[in-house]
Amino acid sequence: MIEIILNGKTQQTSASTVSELADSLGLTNKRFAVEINQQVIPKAQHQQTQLNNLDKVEIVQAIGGG
Amino acid sequence: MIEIILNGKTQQTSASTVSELADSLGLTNKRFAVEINQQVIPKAQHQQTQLNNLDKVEIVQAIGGG
Amino acid sequence: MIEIILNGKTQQTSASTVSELADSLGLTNKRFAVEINQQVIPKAQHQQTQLNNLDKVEIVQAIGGG
Amino acid sequence: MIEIILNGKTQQTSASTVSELADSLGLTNKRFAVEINQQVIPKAQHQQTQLNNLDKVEIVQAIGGG
Amino acid sequence: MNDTVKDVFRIADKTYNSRLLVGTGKYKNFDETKTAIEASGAEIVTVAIRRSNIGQSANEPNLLDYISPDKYTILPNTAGCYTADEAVRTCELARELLDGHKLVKLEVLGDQKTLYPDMEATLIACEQLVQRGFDVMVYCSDDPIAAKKLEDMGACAIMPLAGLIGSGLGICNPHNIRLILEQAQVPVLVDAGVGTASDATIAMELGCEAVLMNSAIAHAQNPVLMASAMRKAIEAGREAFLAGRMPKKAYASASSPIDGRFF
Amino acid sequence: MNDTVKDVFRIADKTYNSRLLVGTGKYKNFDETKTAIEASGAEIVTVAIRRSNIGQSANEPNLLDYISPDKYTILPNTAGCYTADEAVRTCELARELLDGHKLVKLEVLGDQKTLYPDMEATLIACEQLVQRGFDVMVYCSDDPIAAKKLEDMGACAIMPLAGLIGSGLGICNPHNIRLILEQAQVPVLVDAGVGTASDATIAMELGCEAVLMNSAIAHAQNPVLMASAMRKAIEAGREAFLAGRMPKKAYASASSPIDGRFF
Amino acid sequence: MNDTVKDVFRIADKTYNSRLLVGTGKYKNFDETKTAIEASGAEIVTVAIRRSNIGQSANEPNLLDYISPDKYTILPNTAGCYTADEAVRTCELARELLDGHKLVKLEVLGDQKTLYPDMEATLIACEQLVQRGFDVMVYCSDDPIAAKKLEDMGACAIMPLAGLIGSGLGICNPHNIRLILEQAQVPVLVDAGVGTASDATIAMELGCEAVLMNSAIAHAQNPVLMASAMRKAIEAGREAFLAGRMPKKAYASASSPIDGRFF
Amino acid sequence: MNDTVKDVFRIADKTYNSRLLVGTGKYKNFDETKTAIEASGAEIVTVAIRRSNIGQSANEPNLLDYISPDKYTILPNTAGCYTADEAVRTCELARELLDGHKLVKLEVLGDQKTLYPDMEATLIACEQLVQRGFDVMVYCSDDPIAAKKLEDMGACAIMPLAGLIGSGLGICNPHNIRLILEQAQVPVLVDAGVGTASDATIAMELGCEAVLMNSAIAHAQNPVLMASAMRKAIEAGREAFLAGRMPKKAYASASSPIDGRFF
Repeated sequence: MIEIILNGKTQQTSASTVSELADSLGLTNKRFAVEINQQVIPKAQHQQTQLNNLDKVEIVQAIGGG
Repeated sequence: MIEIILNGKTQQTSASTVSELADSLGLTNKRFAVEINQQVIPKAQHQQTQLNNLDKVEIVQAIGGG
Repeated sequence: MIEIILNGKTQQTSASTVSELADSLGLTNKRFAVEINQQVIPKAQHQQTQLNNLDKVEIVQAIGGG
Repeated sequence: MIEIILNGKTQQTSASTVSELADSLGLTNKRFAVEINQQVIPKAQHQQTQLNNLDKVEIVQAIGGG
Repeated sequence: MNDTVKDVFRIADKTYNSRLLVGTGKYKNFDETKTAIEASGAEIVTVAIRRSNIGQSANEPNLLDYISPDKYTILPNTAGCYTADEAVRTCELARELLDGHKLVKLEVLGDQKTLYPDMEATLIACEQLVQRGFDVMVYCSDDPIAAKKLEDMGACAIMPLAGLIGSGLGICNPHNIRLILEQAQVPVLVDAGVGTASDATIAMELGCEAVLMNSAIAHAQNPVLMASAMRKAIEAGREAFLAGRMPKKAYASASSPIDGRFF
Repeated sequence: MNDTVKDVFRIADKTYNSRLLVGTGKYKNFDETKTAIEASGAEIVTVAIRRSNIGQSANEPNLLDYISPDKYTILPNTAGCYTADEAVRTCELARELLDGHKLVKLEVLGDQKTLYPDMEATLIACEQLVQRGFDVMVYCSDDPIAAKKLEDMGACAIMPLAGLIGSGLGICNPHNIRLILEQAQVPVLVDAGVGTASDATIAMELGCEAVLMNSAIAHAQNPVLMASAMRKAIEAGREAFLAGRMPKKAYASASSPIDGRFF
Repeated sequence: MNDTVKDVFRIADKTYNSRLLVGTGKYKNFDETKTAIEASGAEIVTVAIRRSNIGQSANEPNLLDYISPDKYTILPNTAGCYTADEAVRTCELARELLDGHKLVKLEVLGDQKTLYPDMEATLIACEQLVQRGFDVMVYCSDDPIAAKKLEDMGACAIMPLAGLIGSGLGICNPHNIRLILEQAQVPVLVDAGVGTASDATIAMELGCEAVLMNSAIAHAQNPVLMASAMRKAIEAGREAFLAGRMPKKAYASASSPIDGRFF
Repeated sequence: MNDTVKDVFRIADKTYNSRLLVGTGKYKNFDETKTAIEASGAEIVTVAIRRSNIGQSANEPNLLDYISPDKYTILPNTAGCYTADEAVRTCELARELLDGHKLVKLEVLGDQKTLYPDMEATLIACEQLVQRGFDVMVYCSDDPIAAKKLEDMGACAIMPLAGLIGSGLGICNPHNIRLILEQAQVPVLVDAGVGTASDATIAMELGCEAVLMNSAIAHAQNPVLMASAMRKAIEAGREAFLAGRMPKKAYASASSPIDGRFF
């Protein structure tokens, strides 16, 4: 278990990669984008990208806006 | 005593001329104009103009307006 | 031959009725309306309506306008 | 004699100071300001400020403008 | 639009899908007239009544061969009339010309420089025409009191000018048009003054039932394309009126939510 | 219209038939969003980028399920960003989200009350985004000098505000829009401030290539009908621009000839 | 200004220095009326004619004790009249009240909601009043044809509304005011609709001889200060009209020379 | 007016009675310049800085002989500067020329056709000038965000353009001027674009502290009379602003009471 700041909220996770985190959040096959510590993580690297303690993770999507 | 319609209101008066009517209303030396039955009565004729029963008398003055 | 004022111009004509006048002007079967001395003459009466000397005849049609 | 660029035009002058230059131009007691090589030269220093060969001298005044 | 399927325009007991009425003047030729009017989608087309060109060429083409009364509602107008009598005579001739068709556009003009309506004479002519059985659409000033009088005497449409005929100035006084609209029980059309598509849209957004125009189309550099523009502009304005615009605000209002920002 | 068959709108090397770009904010729900956007005929649709609602309901519907990137060109915007850095980060995430799609709408705001662009920051962000390979459409003030700088640094579209975002005030300063149009070599779109159909028509008549709006549709009482109105309004304005309007005149010009009067 | 020393305003053969005419309605009390009118510099002051308040308090103050006919030209108006007859009767009473003074302001109203003039009745009343020897200043619509008729029948001043009485909307249709001005041989004044100082200035810049107002002063938060503002606004507008404004330009024109730059 | 006795205009710790600032360009000669400026009542007069006409005629008259720094506050401007550096150099020379006088009008222009400010460069120059101890009045766009930045860096007056310099178009975007006014803690003046008296009155009614103009006076047909008009227009607008205008209404409101009618 590590502690990450996910979308602004501190929380524990057993996921060790971005893919595992996404899966644990029910985002499998959804359209989203991930940033860790202000660096975009391309989809192709989600599997191999390790999560580290205290990482700031942002998971975003498109919403209505003008 | 006769009955006249003065400024739209029926009333009794003992005045027999326009001048007497004006005096009775406290209008002596005031600036006003008189119409009887839709005919203007010039000031010069106030003294000699007789009031008749059921005359429609209008006494008007200048007021604020735009 | 009589003299009529046709659309503002004095001229001679051998036509004795409105129909004959229209025919002589090549207006047969065209869409037009006729007024004599400021009275409209309905189509149905063209044949029987006599022309008189000095009649003011107006023959009008629809043109472009707004 | 040195050569200076005065208000954009190259010219010879025998003046060795700003004051002498101003005098030679008939500007004595006039209201003007002087810049040499993009540095403003305060009035108080006009007498002691030496002119050097190829100095870019600007002499300016107020004119009509909005 | 499903929403507008039933949004028909009714004048003198007849219904129309188009809310654009057009004139037939100022075109290069009848072909251009016809093509532009087709592009405009107009169903009511106004024409002037003038002396036939007698003797010159009896076989010259006639406007109504191009704009057929079978296809269009022809709206004869009294353009050029400066007295009530002239206007009434013109309408009588028009009715005869069009086989008893009784819909007319009344205009009684005040002077040649402005072509502004002579409302005093217009009121007289309107009253006579109604008595004679005409359905009278009245070109008038934007005077709400005169508009009410026209309606009260039986005009079937009130048609205030947006601006001077042929000026292209657009709606010079929307306040007055609005006053007329608020009180009217018969259709209010803007007639005259439209110069470009947005002018027509604005007239419809104010709540006018329709717009009548001529120069804006005929005097555009490309009349046929402008006719198409006007057709859409009228529809756009009508739909915007029916849709109900957003309120105006002095300050901003974000289109995107503030919540969920990650930065 | 034959005349307009080839009148396509080109942005960043792609062509579009519609010149109406729409936002996706402020609708009641995604169904209304979808229906209104279909009625608008828009091909380019702007969206905001925000944190996913994690944990709440993983199965809640997603905007892009309703407005599919397969059907529409999705234009992610940087709404809500108040610094150049935030805007650049947002664009990077958007590009990732949309599988490398590089068209973005840049907006860097100055304050919350006006949502007026911070042009100093906008210039900085635009330069960075161009360098990073984005096609940048820029929401900007109507300052013609800043517009030129944006174009010079490689913006693919200049999008001055007509009025404050969500204000519905229409084109507050047509003079400046005209100055920007005269000099621009890239498309100029009016973005923000449109309140009703005629506002959009006017923007197009000025010569804008297209218009981007959100509140005017979403906050109308009937958004779907207003979407249709806007579609027509944009087309009307474009056609009127291409057709070339009649000149304005101070006096009248008769639509009917004077010759041939019989009265 | 030397230039304006002789720029007097002439109405019915009397000359005035002030081109601001004011009403006396809507003030808190007669003291405020008097102070505001003094601050306005007006020389012509309009009053309404109404029934005396008989019996209530014979000693209550009278408007003309505050606004003396010895100091001001009193202009009785027919406010509140909805028929020509009422207006004529009111003028006759006013003439008697003011010892034969024959200058009157005619207004015949169309309805209570708009107070827009009934021009048909106004024309009738004007004709009668001229025949009875009155000098008639006529409140009228901005219809240039009606304005010409009023002048032709002998009105001594044409006074089109800028906007509805008491609306403060300013000059709603400057085009029409201009048409009236171009043709008029008698003074044209804007009457009604002015809301603030710039409205009055604009009226004068258009070429009006003077402006009549009431609410704009009386309903300002500080009527006395607004009266002073209006005095200056009228003078500013008149001087600007006489001075001849610069032409408008689409592009810039430097106020400072380009020559002589050292940078 | 008693009410306005204390209504002084304060800029950079000095107070003025006049709220009209004038330029000195475009006049026929120095005599006209002097007479017009006297008629305007201006106390602050702006001048450009240019190379002396060396050698031509050392005795030719100098502007400051006509507009004496002893009588007027001379406001040197940076007209003609297209970079921040040029503007700063010009201000330094101006300060030297005027014996340490540190009040300047900063303008950094974007291009010759529009003379629109380059706001990016203006912000840079303003910051430098404030650091060098100048009191900086800044000619700027009507961008409220940039205006706030200028104020935050220490500008002593914000001077948005009403319209392009020398255009005479009046206040092209009153909404933006209002946004700037609402937030500003330093005086806001309209600078550039005024064409006639009412434009100046409107600027003051919006709440501007003062107005700066040149062409509107110098290019009037009679500059001296227009200068007088502007003086009064500014005072009228200021007083109207302080007096508080009546609210606008969509319908009429009678100035004369309904009670007491005898007809």
